Amino acid sequence: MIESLDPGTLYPFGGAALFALGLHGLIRRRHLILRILAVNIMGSGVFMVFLGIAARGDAPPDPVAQALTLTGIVVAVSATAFALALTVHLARLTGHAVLLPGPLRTHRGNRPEDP
Amino acid sequence: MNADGGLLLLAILASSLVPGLLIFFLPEERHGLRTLLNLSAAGIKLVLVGVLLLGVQRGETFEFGLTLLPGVDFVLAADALSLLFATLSSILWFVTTLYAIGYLEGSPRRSRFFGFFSLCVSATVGIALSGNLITFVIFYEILTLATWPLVVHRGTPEALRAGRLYLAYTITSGLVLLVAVIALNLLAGSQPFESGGYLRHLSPDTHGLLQVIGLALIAGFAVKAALIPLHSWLPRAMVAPAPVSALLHAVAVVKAGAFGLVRTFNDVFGLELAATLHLTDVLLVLAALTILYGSIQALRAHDIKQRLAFSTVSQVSYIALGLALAGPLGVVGGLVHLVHQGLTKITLFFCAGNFAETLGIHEIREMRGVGRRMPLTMAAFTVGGLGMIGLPPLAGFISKWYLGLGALEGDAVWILGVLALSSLLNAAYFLPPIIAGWMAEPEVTRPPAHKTRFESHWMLLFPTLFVAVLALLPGLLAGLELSPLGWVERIVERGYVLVPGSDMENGTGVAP
Amino acid sequence: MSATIPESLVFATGALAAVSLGLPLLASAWPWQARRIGLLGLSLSILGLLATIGLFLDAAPGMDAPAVRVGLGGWEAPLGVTLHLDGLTLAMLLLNALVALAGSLYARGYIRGSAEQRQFWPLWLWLWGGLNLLVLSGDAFNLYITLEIASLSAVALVALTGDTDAVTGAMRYLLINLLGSLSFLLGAALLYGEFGVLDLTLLGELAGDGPTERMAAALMLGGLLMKAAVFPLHVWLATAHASAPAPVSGMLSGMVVAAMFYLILRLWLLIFAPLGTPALAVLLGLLGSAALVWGSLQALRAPRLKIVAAYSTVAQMGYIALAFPILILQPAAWPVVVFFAFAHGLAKAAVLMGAGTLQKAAGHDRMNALGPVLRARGRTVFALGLGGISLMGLPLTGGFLAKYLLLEAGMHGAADAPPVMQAWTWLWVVMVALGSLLATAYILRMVAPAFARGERDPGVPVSAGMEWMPLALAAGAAAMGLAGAPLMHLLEHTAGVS
Amino acid sequence: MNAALLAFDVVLLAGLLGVAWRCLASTDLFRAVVLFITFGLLLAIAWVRLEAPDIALAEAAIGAGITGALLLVTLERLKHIMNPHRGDAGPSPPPDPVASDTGNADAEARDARDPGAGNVALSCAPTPARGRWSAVAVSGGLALLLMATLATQDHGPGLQPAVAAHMDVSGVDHGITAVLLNFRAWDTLLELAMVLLAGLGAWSLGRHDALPARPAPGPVLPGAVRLLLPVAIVTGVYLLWAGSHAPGGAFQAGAVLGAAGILMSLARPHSLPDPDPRLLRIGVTAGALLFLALGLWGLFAGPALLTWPRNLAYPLILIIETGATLSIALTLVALFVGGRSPREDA
Repeated sequence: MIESLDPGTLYPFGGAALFALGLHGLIRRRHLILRILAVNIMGSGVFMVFLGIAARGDAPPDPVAQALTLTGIVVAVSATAFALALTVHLARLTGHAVLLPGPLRTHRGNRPEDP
Repeated sequence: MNADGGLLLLAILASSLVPGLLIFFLPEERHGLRTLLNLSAAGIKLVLVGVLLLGVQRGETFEFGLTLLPGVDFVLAADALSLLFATLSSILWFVTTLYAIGYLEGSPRRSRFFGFFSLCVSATVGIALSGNLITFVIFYEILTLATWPLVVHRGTPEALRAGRLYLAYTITSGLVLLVAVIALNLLAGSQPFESGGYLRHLSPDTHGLLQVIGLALIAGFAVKAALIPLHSWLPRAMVAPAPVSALLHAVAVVKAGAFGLVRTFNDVFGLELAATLHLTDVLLVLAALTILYGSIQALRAHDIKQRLAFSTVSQVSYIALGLALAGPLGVVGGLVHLVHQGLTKITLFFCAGNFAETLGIHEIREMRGVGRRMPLTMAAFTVGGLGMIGLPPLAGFISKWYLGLGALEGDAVWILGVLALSSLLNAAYFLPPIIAGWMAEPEVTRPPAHKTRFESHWMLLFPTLFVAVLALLPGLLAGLELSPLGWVERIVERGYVLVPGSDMENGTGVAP
Repeated sequence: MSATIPESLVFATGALAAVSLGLPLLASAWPWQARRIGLLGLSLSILGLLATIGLFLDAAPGMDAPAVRVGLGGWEAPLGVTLHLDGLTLAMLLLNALVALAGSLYARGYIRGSAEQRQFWPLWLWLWGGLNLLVLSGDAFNLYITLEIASLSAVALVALTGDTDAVTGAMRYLLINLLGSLSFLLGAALLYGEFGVLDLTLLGELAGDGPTERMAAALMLGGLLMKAAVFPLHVWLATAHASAPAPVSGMLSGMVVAAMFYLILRLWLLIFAPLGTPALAVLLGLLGSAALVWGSLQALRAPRLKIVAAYSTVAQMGYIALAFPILILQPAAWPVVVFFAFAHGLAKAAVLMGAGTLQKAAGHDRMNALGPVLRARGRTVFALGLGGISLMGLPLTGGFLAKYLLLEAGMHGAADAPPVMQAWTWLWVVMVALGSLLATAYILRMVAPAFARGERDPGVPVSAGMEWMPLALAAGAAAMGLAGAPLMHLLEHTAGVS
Repeated sequence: MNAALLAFDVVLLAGLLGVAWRCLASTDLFRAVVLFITFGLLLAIAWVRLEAPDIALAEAAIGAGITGALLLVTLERLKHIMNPHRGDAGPSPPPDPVASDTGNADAEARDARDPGAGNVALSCAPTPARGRWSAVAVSGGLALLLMATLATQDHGPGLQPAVAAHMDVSGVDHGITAVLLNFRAWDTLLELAMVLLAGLGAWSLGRHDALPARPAPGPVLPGAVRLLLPVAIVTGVYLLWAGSHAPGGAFQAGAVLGAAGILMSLARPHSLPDPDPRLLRIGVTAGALLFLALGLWGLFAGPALLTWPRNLAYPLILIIETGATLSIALTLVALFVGGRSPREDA
């Protein structure tokens, strides 16, 4: 039993848990910073699955899966950087960094410039 | 496929489509150019249809095909039946265009009006020339769309409401039609129209399904043909300008529905199969009820255009009735009424428009004594009204005569009663205004005609008189080979309409 | 490289990818000339694309491979990344190019003079190029990156107006995109774990209907459905699409959403087809039906023109979603997805850009006050109407062909299906018909004020491109009604179709 | 031995999950960010356990380092926006015509801006209880399904043998670099594009402002920077060069250089380096453009885009990596600084 639980088998489970945990945070939290962190934690979960897969078995680790993870991390940091910039931009416009549910003002049709 | 023939068919379509599109982009104030475009397009179409008529008479075939999707072909073809409709609509288009130019003089938005007007006629001619059911449905839907802007042209809330109702009815019916057509395509493949019906070759175990499809097709076409209970859009659509009413009632929309029934019964199912599946029975009952209902409603209407509208509801069902009788004489009656009703009803609408434009008359009771002020228009109205009643030797009589013979032939004697009752009702709602118009003393003093040389604007008067004469001729000259009756009889004789047990020797002998 | 794939096609595939990446790069480095780089490059690449289509159609009957597959760097799959070019790819590239070109010509006038002009063009080219690369990609991981490129540029473009709603919409759009992409990536990871390859074609050869495939399909297709705004994951769409600059709205509704469905279809055809079960069909059908009804009802009561158009996209995506349950019964019916994407792409871009023109002219797009400008701008109303006719699925437009195909496949499927599925399939057919009626109602809502009586006021003058491009796109949607056969011919040569 | 390692793995995973949970459940944003950085460092250890030192390096430098810096500066900006009158930690952001449009701020947001609450900008409302169980059911169910799938999965061979078989023709000695710059160079090129795009996106949102609320400009930071900068540059260059045969490479090197740049901009609060925006744009694009330009050779000479001639593979890869490193570093600094240069709109 213990023999079969090499890191390559164990860590993907952890990755799955992280992914689900991040999803939970993304659904439940409203503050944008927390939501962005949640997405990052989800991403880390995916990378953990990838790297776990790469390390499975007795062979040397799979460089392709590792390279994919590296690419993924860079893509994730790029997306995060942009998301943070957008958050600041939104906060400047609205005074807060919270995504509130429900339709926007314009959907209700009463824009401030309405006569 | 005949390449030249195909081009001729395309040219007939393009002769109104292209000017229509050009007119859209013409600045509003280019009246002269627009009129030139309109009239020359209508003229060119008449000439082209004439060429086609000669060609078909000589026995040439005309066909154009384009594959839209695998198994879905866009086919234009010309046979005698399509020419009957195409000729009628292109002649009436010419006249209506002239009338509309006069009618709308000085009103805004004419570019838009004439653009859609031309699209409408293109769609109608497309319907006439469709070579298979899917092509028919395509043009039928285009007709729906092109007519809507005309119905709402006045832009009043009432017009917009009428437009909504019109679209609700026609788009729904179009969907029913589309589903039925797709079902037919799955069952029998996309086949060209074939006199006697291409479905008769299918095995009897499909009959249950065919019955359902047939009912769907009847329901789909019944909306435009204004069969009850799907007619209520038509009286409401009377808010449109008079030329549009003429177009709806005589040239395009209602006729398209009726023509669709003709194609369904004759070229898709074949009358024999339709009778086997009891589709003719359904149509017969519907048509008879509509004839009576329309007449009664017309009697109750006090607005001239309302009365004419309900009269259309009633009269168009004669076409369906003729088909539903499923015998050669009945079919002759129905088909010839397609032409007769068109000419007669357009005369009446032109007159109504004339009264309204010149003297502001909208109600029946305002017609008292109008004959003194506008004798020519009133004469035309009289021709139309008497034609509708079916007074010999006017056109309406010939239709009713053949329908009556058809009823006897088809052992549906009760139809004679329907016809008689309908004629009585017709008389009851057309004779009073005619009598009042000629005989009664006017209630108000009308201004004399000092604006124009004639009793009304010449562009309103001349087309009216022209169609009145046209409405008069088919009855008077019914014996001629080139009269509508002669043409329809030849259609039936030559088997363009394949009637079960067709034996025209009996039929031709009884012409009056 | 299979010997029967001509060198010219291999070159063309690589060149399409290089141009799609190179132009945005050049425009990013030198945005002062980006508009010219964009228009010139876009026009040239449309020519190149048409040449490729010609080459492809000429070569395809003789090719023994179902698709042109180019191993980049000279490395074949599974080691390298492959580009994948077949009829389906070319059709989507064409749609993308047409919408992007029309949008570019439109944007010339729309964006001119604003401080964001310089920011707009590089991002616009990134969106266009990113979608091209997405469509060309044949590798699961590479698809993830292209998805991110396309969505990041789309989000930045949505936010560009700087309006509160636009930025809020962009934020929602970004979060849903990140979630969708990660879900997609996790699915790809599962597939890689089991099969050790990422190439879609190889995955298709190895995959069956095991648990990994099921889970991966749920993650990947679920992520894409989220990005495609399929009910009930559609909430973000209306905000994002309606508040973006008009050419961007057109591209988002016209192309970006369609690209997600393209990808769903691609994955389905190549990998997941064995997973088609009645339960899945019913689920997708219900989602599609709900989208159709809900989107239409929202479009019927939305207070702003662009929001009406955006909700109409939700409804129309319901149509595409409805194609999938039918596709499970009738595998041969898959081109209906492309027909819908094509017809909807052109028509919806026309409607949204037309709405943008009216918005610029009137200074707002509130439905209850648009009458005067609608009455004065016949050309734009004509574009809205013609595009609308295609959305309703009336003849003779691309939308009609799509609806015809869908109804035909549905009825055919219903006739052959087992009794349980028969009832469901008839329900889908009824929903398609109902959707057309609802579409008629909301299109009428857009267009009817133009025919009402009242004052006329053309508002602020707009550029020629803003006036003519919606019309050109609508005319394209209509012309597609006659081009069904060539498109079908192109789609015959698609990988994964037996 | 195995049992000890297993225990370590289990504890590490539990720690990761715990930190992630606390991070996401936090009502204090600063705390959440610190926990997230901790999470990143723990991840780096996990990557080492999974025999992925390259990724561990990247995680520490990029995942924890750069992301952490970006998160912290974002928090500073948010604080500044929400409490504009508190303190005077720098020039106020440029007036934004739309920024005053806060008319409909909802209750939650109003709470967040309550001026009496001091540092309240960095706190956020606790998660409402409503809908808790459905969210738990969704994410828990997903986790269970994923684990079940992973447990029943057949273990594919992976591509390790294929990579090993082609190492001799890849031009480099390190597997990951071979994959990144040769076998799957297309992915890497698009990834560079993605970094660039993030920068372009941030620029499109507006002009940059001076960094608010910097650490007080004491003697420590400039001194540290003076010491750290050369070290960072040397480390970066080493990582870049090492990438061809050992853990390291363009992205890690870029991250280190970027971090150096960020430090530098932090140390000089009142005079941000403001290079000619045209040069800056060329700088951030150059890496990807160079990559693509060299790759075009293969398009014309065959067999396909991004093919390196075998004997030139190593120098080409090194050139590309150098370009990529510089562009990445520049972009990361630009992202840290925020919006575009005001000179660009001139």
